[in-house]
Amino acid sequence: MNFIEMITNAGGGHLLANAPALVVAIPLIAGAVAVVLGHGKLAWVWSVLIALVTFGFSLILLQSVLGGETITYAMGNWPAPLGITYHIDALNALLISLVSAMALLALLYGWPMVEREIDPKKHAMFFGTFLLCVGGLIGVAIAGDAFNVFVFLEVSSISTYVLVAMGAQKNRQALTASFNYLILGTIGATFFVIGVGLLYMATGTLNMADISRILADSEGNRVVRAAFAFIVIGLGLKTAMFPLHTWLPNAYTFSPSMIGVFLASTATKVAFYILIRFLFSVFHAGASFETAMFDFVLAPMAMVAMIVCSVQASFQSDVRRLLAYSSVAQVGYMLLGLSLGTAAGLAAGLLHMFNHALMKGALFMAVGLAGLGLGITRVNELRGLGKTMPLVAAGLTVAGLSLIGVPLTAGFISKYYLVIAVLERGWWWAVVAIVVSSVLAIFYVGRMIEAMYLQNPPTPSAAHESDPPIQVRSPVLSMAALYVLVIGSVWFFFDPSLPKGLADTAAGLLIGGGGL
Amino acid sequence: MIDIMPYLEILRYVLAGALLFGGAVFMIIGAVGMLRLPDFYARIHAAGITDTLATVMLIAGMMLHSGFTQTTAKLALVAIFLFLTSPTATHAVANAAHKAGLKPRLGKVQPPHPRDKMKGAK
Amino acid sequence: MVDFIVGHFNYWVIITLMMTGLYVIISTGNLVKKLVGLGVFQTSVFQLYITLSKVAGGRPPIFDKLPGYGTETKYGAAVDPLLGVIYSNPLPHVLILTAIVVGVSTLAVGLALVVRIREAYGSIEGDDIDEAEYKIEIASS
Amino acid sequence: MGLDVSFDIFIVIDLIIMSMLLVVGIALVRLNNLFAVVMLYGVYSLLAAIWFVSLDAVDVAFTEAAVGAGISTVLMLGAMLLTSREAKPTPALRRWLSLGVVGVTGMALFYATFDMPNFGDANSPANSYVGLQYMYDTITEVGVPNVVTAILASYRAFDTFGEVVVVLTAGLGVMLILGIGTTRTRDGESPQSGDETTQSAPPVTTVLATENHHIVLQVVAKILIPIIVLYALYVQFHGDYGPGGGFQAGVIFASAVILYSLIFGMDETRRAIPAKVVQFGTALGVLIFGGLGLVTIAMGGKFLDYDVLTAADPILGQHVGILIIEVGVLVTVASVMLSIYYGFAGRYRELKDQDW
Repeated sequence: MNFIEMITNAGGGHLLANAPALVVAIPLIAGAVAVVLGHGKLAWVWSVLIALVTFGFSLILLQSVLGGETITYAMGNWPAPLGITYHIDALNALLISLVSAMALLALLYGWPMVEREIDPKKHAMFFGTFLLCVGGLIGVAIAGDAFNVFVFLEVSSISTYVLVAMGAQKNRQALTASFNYLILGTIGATFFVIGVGLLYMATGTLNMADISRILADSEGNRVVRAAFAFIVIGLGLKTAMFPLHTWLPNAYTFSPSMIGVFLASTATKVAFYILIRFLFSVFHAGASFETAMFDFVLAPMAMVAMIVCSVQASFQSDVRRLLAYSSVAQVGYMLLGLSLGTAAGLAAGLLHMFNHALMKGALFMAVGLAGLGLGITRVNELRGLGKTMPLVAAGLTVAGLSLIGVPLTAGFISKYYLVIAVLERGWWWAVVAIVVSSVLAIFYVGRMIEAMYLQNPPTPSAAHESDPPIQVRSPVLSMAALYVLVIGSVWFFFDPSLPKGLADTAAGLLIGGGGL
Repeated sequence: MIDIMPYLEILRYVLAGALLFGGAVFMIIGAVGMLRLPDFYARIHAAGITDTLATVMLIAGMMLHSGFTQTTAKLALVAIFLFLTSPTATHAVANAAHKAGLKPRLGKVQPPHPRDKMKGAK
Repeated sequence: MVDFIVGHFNYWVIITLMMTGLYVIISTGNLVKKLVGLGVFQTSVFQLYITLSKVAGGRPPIFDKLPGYGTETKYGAAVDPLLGVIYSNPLPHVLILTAIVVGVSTLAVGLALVVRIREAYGSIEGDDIDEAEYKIEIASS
Repeated sequence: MGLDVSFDIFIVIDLIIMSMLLVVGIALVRLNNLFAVVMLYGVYSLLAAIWFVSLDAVDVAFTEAAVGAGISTVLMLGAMLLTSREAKPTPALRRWLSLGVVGVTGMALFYATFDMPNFGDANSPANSYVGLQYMYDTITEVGVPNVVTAILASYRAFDTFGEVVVVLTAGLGVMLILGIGTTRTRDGESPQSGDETTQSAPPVTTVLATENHHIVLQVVAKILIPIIVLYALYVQFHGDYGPGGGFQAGVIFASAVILYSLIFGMDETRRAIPAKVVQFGTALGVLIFGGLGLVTIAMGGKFLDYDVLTAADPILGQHVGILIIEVGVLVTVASVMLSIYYGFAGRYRELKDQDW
């Protein structure tokens, strides 16, 4: 084969046909390249470039599944049960785009933070690890093979532990946070492996579509039920499902700012996605065992999470920890949608997942910028931010309102659909839980807004005389990234057709016939 | 002339069995020694039996058992490797103990271990 | 009945071992011992996969001699066409090879964290660390 | 289905090893001396490896022995030397709580065992569907006698790619968390004896090397290290035909270097293999592996589709592909193991005699 032919091959539709593999392989390979590059800023530019390319490929995938089609890609050209396949449909195309877009935004946002928080000698390896994390998350989202999910779950998890630990330069608690995350995350992954092993024992295959087909034919036996329980608990740990969420608050609070943004908007979402994929596509949600699990375990836990963690958020003094507890509460909303077991509920849960990624990303970005400019970490230190950093405060406010679910923000849309789905099922008590949780959200977001706009900025004390308190630098790129998300949080109120359409298509596929 | 080969073959298996059995016996003796001997330096001798004599006997037995095959060649290599490493490892362990100031037990009266002494103080 | 017990004994032992590992992880406050427990837990899961792959009277899934490829013949059970041997199932072996590597990677990162935690706090007992942080929290507020 | 006699003996062996594993596992729970716990973990891994051999999983046994009983134990010992020796006993309340959690989990699994296939059942779904298909297809499609290698490096090569990336991540993680190539003493540690030595304490390995006690070790090591490297290469290139492959070879290669460093000192080792080279190597393996994937795409195939590598003979293409990715695995694994070792060794203060 001559060189010119190779180029033409590579340049044409062939490249697009290989997009599913490339969207994962490119960040992973580029992560290794970033390590070789060595130079910090260069590695950052390289990472941005790669994130852009990855985002491009994910848009290609999104484009090709908009109409409800599915793509199957066989790795190494080995057919399904023998080889590893990738499976892309409306459900995960949305998620892949979300992850790659958030990676891009986090990178654009993150340079000033990284410059300040990470030792310059470690920048190249830091960005390398970040790219590996992105590749791992996309790999989980796209995989059609149960064991491959585990491998990429570990790629993303191990890199996440490392990235969280990098906050140690700021605060040594990052180390213990990372260690606890490592222990619980590994227990979760191991439970997942046990579940996959039991599934393999019962079906003899690892391909998710194949498992689904075999399980549909046979009556579920005890092995399959145990597999179900282990997979739910394992992925529940990664999703921060209510009693299993203890790793999350510290991990989000003490990680470097850029990582906090990225994790808050992607990591639990990917785990949530793979949970949905297993619950609805691999197992069949109709089985009585599963329905019982949904009604009596998942739904109550979701509601407890919504209320308890909102209360906990209200009492936090650290802004990022407040947001982290709120994240666990928001996972509760998503799980509530899932546990309804109806297409409407699932769609609402997915929509909320999307919207929550936008607003939580924006909130963490705004807090990070406030921290960069004024060294703010606590809620009471936010006072007067409306005057000292008006743009950041405005972004924080809009995203916060979206978190509450105020009309004119995207958060309203998903909560609205969730309430409708819950009422369809006749669970009026779940509506009560949603309302209570939203009121609590008003309280904890209100604390921040009140501090920012109704209190006066602190007068520069003698100790901080040397710092420039008012003329804080707000890096342009970081602000731009923040406002992309803030505008997104408003935009998807007026035009929710893209995420809503995809969520509906995905829910239809999942409820309809497995969707694999 | 008597065909000697079948007898040799039988003898080979008998010898192999004897060697394997002997190796196993020495292994057990070594293990008992590890448990029963009074102090570290004495125990090293017991460990030395399992490391060298027992292992070599076992390998020799296995070589005889497998006959003239690739396995025998591999076993021979393993034997050479063990011949080099086992004594060295024992030496390193004894040396480390010596450097750490561990004294052999000489008389009948054993001075209390520092750790036990501390326990008594509490 | 005997068949059932002999056929399931391995599973029960493996489950016990798994739970031993899990117990060590949850119960101990010592970070190194936690990681040891994690190792035991994971190793037992590997055993679950491997016990699954055993076929009675089987051999390791490595062909002694490679038959000429390109022939169209399909063979009965997992039997080497030249030797007529049963082989054990290779797929779980492959999965566990991957899982072992993933396990040691996690362990390395975990131990690195332990070393840093010890440097930062002077202890590797979870309780001591929590106490130290609690004191700081009280002092700052 | 009756079991044949050899299987009966096999079951006896199985029972013995299983009981030994149980004893070690329970001892692990009860002991609080970390040194004993770590050594027992090594024993546990080694027993597991032996058990894997008896269950025909020779590749797994090889890896478990090299990783579980080798690298993991060494890493744990290293971390333990840097931290402390004794674990605090668990408070009773936590013990009962943990027992509850473990009990529930165990019951769930125990409940599942009643529908599990018998041990050794050839007709269980696991052993009769995809796993069996590999045995049929490997001969004609990949042409490698070791079916495990064929699956690992070809059918499920993408898993292996993920695995290599995990290894790279771990290497990066240790380098980011502990640093690489720096020797530093612990700060904030009150030196109990010899205040002058702690200021500029060389790594422990250097201290060992300067003592003439080690002349025996040095002579033997000089003979052994080349043999170990040779053996690593054998394991690497014989992986198609017998147990072995890039991962095991990488670990063995790294252990040769670690042995060298233990006996001749860290500084010597850094001179021979500088930290920069190790760092580059960690990435290089992934680049080789991933690069091959990109090449196969450029040549008109799918990611890691080795058939396209040689137009005429797909089997030859498979061989070439497996060879290349195994080299990638070797490079990354060996480098990462070394980088982890450098990371830990760089943290050692001088070991005092009372530390032993």
